[in-house]
Amino acid sequence: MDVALIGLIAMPLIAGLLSLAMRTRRSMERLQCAHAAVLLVAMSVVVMNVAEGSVITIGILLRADALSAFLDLMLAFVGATSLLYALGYMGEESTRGHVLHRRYRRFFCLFNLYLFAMLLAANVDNIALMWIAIEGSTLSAALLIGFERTKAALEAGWKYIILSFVGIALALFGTVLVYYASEHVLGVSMEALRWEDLYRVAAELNPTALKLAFVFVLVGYGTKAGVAPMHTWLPDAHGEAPAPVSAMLSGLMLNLALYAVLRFKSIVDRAVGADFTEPILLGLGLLSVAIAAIFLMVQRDYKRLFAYSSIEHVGIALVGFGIGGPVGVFGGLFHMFNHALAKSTAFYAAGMVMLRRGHKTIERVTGLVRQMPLVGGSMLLATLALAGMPPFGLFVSEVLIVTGAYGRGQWMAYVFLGLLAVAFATLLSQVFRMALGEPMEEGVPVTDRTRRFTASALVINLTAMVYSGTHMPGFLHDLFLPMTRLFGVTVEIP
Amino acid sequence: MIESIAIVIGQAAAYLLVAPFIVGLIRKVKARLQCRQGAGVLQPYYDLVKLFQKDVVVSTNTSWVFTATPYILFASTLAASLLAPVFLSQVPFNFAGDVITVVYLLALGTFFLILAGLDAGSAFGGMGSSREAIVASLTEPAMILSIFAVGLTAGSMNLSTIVHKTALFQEIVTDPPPHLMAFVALFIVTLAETGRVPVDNPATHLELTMIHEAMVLEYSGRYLALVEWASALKLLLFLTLLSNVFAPWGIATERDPAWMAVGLAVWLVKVSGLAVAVGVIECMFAKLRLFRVTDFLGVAFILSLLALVFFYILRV
Amino acid sequence: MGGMRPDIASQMVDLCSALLLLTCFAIIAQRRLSACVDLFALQSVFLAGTAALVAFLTGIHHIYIAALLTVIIKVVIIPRILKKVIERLNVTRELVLNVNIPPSLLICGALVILAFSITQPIISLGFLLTKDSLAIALAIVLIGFFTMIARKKAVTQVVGFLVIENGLFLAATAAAYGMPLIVELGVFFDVLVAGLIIGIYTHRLQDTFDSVDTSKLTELKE
Amino acid sequence: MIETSLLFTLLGYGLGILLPLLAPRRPRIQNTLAHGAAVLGSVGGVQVGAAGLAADAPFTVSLPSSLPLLRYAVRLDPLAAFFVTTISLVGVAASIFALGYVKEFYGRYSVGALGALYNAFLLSMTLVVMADDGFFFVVVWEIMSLVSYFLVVTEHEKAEVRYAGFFYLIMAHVGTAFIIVTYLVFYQQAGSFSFEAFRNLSEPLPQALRSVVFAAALVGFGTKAGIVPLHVWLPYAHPAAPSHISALMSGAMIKTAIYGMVRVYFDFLGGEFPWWWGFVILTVGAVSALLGVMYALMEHDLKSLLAYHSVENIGIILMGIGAGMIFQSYGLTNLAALGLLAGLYHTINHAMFKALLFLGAGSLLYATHTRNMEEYGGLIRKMPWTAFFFLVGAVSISALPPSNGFVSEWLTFQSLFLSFQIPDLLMKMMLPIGAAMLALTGVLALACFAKAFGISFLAMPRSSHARHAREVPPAMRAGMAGLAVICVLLGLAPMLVVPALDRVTTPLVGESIADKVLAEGGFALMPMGTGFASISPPVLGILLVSLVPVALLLAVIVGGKLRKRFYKTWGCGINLTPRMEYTATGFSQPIKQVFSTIYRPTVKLETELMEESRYFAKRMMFETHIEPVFQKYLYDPVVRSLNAIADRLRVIQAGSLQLYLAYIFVALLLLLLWVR
Repeated sequence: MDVALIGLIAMPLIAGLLSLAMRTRRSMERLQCAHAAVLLVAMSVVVMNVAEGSVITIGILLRADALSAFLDLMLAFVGATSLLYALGYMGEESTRGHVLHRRYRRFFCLFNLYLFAMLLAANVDNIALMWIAIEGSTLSAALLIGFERTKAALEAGWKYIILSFVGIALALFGTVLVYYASEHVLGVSMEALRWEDLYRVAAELNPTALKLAFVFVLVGYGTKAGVAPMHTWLPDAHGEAPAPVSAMLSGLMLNLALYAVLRFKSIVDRAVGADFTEPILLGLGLLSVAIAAIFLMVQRDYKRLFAYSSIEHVGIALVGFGIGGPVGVFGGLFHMFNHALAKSTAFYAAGMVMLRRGHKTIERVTGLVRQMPLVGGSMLLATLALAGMPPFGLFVSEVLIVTGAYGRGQWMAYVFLGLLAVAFATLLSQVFRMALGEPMEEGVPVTDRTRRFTASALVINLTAMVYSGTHMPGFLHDLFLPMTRLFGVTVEIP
Repeated sequence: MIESIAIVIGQAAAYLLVAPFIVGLIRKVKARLQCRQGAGVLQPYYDLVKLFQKDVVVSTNTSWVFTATPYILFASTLAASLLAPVFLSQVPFNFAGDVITVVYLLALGTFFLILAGLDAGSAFGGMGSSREAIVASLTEPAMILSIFAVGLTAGSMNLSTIVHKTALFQEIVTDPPPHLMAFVALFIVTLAETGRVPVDNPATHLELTMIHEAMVLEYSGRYLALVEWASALKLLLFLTLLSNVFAPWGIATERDPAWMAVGLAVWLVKVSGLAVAVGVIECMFAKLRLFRVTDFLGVAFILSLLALVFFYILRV
Repeated sequence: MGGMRPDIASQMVDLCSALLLLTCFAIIAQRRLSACVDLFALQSVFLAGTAALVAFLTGIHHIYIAALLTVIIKVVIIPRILKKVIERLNVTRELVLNVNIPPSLLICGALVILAFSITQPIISLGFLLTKDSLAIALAIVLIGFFTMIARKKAVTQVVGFLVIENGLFLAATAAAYGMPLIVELGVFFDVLVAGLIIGIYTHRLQDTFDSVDTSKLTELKE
Repeated sequence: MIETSLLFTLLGYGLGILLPLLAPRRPRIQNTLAHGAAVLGSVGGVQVGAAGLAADAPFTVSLPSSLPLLRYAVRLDPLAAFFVTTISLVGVAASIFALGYVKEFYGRYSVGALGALYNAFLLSMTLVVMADDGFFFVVVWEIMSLVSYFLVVTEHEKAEVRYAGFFYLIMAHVGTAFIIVTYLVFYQQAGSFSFEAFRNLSEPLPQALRSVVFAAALVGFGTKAGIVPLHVWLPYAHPAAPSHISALMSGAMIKTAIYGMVRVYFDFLGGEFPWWWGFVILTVGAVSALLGVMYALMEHDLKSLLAYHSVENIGIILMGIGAGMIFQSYGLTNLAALGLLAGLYHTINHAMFKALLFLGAGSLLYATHTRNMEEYGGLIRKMPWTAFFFLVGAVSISALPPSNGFVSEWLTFQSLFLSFQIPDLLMKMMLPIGAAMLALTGVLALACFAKAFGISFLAMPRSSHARHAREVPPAMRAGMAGLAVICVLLGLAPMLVVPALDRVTTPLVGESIADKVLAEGGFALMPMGTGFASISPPVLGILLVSLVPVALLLAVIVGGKLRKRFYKTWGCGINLTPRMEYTATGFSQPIKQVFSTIYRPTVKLETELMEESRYFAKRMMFETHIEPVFQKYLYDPVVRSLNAIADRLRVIQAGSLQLYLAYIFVALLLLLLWVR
């Protein structure tokens, strides 16, 4: 199983370097498909093992407990489908001559490195190395966002770089503060940076230092998670990045950043008690939902639309963690998972529309269901899932979180429900306009070769969405118990 | 059982035979008040017979609804009148329906009459139907409330129970004011429902004013006869309600032939008196504009409401 | 303890970090772009000095490596890159300010006070030798951050960002006696790559917008 | 028994969902599979309902889910059984109808998807009324809304259909939010979402929370039921859907809301509430009934007209239930039972005749391809069967004796009149006023359906559509016939219906009143046996049927043999053309005049005179509208203000990097200060 974990993390790196050597599109497709397959296999081995209750540790560097495995699950699954999708998307771009083969190769190299950085961050057993890995992912993401060298793309990339570098810097300061506190218990050593040992001695760490550290970490990684008011880069980046990248950003990057925040939360809670972190998370969460709801209303660009919906959902998850308690924490985690699936699906569909119509203006898009049944349909379904409709998991998690909120105080629940309703209405009104009706422009249909990949990616995601919404798979179920215990609560699942 | 059947038949006969006479009486009274000789009170009977024997002209546009309506109208009106006591306070069909049933049975007739008015496809019929619809809809609430106000005093909504108890003063707790108001309200309703002045003018065929006549404009021969008879029946039914519900005294409370005969006579006197009153009113008032009718019926509604309120106020 | 009295040693460390802080103020007060870069280089020198001093006083040797790397990367390479950028992109040398200089200085003063007051409760944790460094580090981070807000040019934002980095480095080395070496290396690597990528981007920006005045980058908005 | 028929039902619907999607892409096959399966499923549903009504103890099944707090729990008590029966009966008829009706959609829309969604819709409705767990309820409820949304937007190339669907989904979702609040209040107390726990809470809810429950449930379920002023979506959504779907939505779906209210007020809260709850319900009911029918009168779109009548009838149902609640709060349990019984009776009646009427409207649409009444006319000769069934529906909904509508409205009248037993003077006076409003509603409904039937079916065809109409295929006729028969039976055989309903109300109110309501060996209804009032629908039926021959007899005796002559209608000397016929607009004109304060009609008249003489008009353009009061003054302002706010706040995302940095900086500083 160590092999599996190492393979899981190393595979993207290898694939990334290899992909620079790929001469033809076909060879690249072979490579990436193999890559995706390996990812899935390794991931399932890791997840299964962890689900049985074991914690995989390799040396002092790697450690996969339930939370990491949970991240691995999302990273590998969405990563794999987005690889498939990227093969289609970028392939189309290159056949249309928008992207030279050189850059086509570079794209996949960066794409895989990005995945590698994120997988590493999720499994490394060291707060500082995690920071380094996340910084690495930021760097590769920065290049991916500006990949299409349009003015807008460059601007988005620049803003992303500056904002997220600043954020990440603050996160490092927080990390240093934790180290500063921990080395007084564990001495100047590697141990002072390891989750394992931090959990062990958390209770003895200096509360004030941890509080300050948490603030820096929250603001820092929160910037990457797109938590309001640090969200401002997010719509630009998601809007301008190539669709596969947007999918990765929304589906994985945000969750990874949340993961980092959660890790620190679990330590800080042990030291100073949950009632320090929860109000902060709650406040920021509600703020994010509110801001997202408002901006969904005035949105004219469908990729930005989904970007804002990501902000909303990160907010919802934060509200869940802010509420705390079994219901809240479970709701938050479950929400992260389902959001990863739904949002990546939505961006896949959006990308296909982009390829077909060549623009991102909502007003000019209609009749998707008629014109491209699969794409239109999956966009509709994904949006309904994002809006919080059964039979999709986001509905369940939202109801759970509302239930928790009501426990915390009636009015919070009412406000939360109100915001959700507004977001629901605004998001759906925009997407229905696009999905239904008669198509008003023909656009350029994609080649069958492209469709093979994109369609399979869409179908796989959709199935996963419906499945996890109606019935939670056993291994996930087994992951959740230890995960929630990490936050000092135990959720009882029938 | 036989007895009951006999009584039912007798009651039906009474209604059917007296109805034309009432119409004739009203016409006579009007004529006299207009200083005319006027036709004899029996004229309506001759008219009916003549109409029954005449050929029927049916419009080619019409459907079976048009031909069925006269019979349905006649049947429903007669059925309704079987629920209201004439000479015997306890009618056999008492259990079969209360005042609401009466109202809705009449509504059934109105419904089909409206359809018939539309069926021929002439503008007159449509006009009549639409006006009939509005008038009918404005009268119902007043009617139900007013009878309810009276029904409360007798603790029942079944006409013959009301009549019976009132006649015998059984557990009756009556005060003049609500009774009077309800009476006036119901009287106004009567004028409206039976298409008398000032709501409608049975004597006119001027398309601007007519309501009921416009609806039945396409009818002829026996169909017309049935319709006319039914409307006469309706008028009589309302007058009977007015007389027997509000002042049932003299009506037979047991099945004793002599007494029933007396009851019949008393009833005849009462309804004739009311008929005269109707005739007088028809001469005193001019027909109202259609949209003034609302106010007129509004008065009826308010009165019945007040009757209700007073009933309770005087209880406390 | 190379035979030196702790209080003196700590005073020396404090002196160095204080100089770091002063250079921050100098950068804020500076109108000329190239001078800003020079000042950053100077600050990095002080930083390296502080690190070396800590390494010498505590005898934790890998901090020397950190100091060395600092000199190489932050004193030599990055300033040179920036200078090149400034030269080639013939950026107008006058800075464009969001906030004028006197208020900026006042704000920065406030930030320093804030930094001290926030860190005050946990200073006690710190090693006697470097007890004030944490506060100073925080102050530098905040001031760097403020610089990025107050200045419009892309290059100055980079400088601001690098100042933040310096603050972090100070915190890591002085306050916490340096992180494990591998971490240090990783951090340095990242900083380097970050510098490169920023360089690439400034190029592309220049090519497409023919200016690096970031206030022009306001196309993407609601 | 129940298990088997329940399994049968689920199997039927399940197959109905899967088969059409898996079947080859031939619409005919898909249609047969989908709606055939639906017929099976709904027949099973009827069995389930009947068995549930007959059963002595509630039937429960519960499967654990893998998600926290969620239990797939199902419970079939008499109340649920009653609604299952209602839904399934409509289901059977609509499915048979669909077998013919869906031919319209061949080639134009995906019949497979339509059929699958149709089955899903039926299934979700059945599960909604059977759910025994708050969470599960909300899930199926929301699925019901979603599926029906997709069915509504079947013809989504039409802009108005898209608007209707969107409006509907939003309203439905908002309603669901309120339902969630309702259940959350209970959850807080009970610590679980199971209805069992809701029913017997450890300690009863404090009054404040009970009021929250009341309000939330009223708004939440009221949105789905379409009570004024939450009804605005209904006249858009119901007509927009394919007609057999409209029949299901108006006939069955909005009844689930009634179910929800009864469940919450009588079952969960144990029927303990202050008098004003009942009064609010009663008032809401009366207002909905009156406004519903009034707006219906102004419609020329047959399906919108029927939709508004759903609002009206929901109002009537709520009047019965509201009266029941008032009695309940004064401890007059037997009267409470009567009111509830009246409401439920009207529920099933409305389900039947409204479904029948919508199917009739569907047939007209199928035959003429238009929904505009002004283009019908004379159809009684083209499509006699449809006409007859529609007439049955019209008579029933106008509550004319001896139809089922009459019986249930009569019971409602009684429960309102018997208010004189209430100790409180205000209520004594208010309920009869409610009765007056009910009377007004009834007659306006009569006028409306006289218009609907008369304009659509009688006189001359008003357009080529109507001229070329043909009778609809047998399957569609069969669907309508079934419902027509049920309507008549429900009217003539209350002695069968009342005891069944009594089984429903007894556990809710705690008193059985069947024997008190039925008299004369079941042939008469005499509420509370006090002889206050009584009717005997069967006798009335016999009376009417037997008096028609009497009339014939008289005619023959007096006039001898009937001699008919046919001639065209006299048109004042010129040939009568359809353009001279009275239109639907004209028919309802007086009513519009009389109630103009409510309609606020706007009239626009343009006359272009001839240049020769100003006494001759070249052309005249007349147009009149009635003001959509609720949208104009209630909904639009909300939307507008939200948009305005959003527009203001766009400056947040102004695009300036320094600004964005400043956000982070400020957030950081604030948090740092907060920590300190």
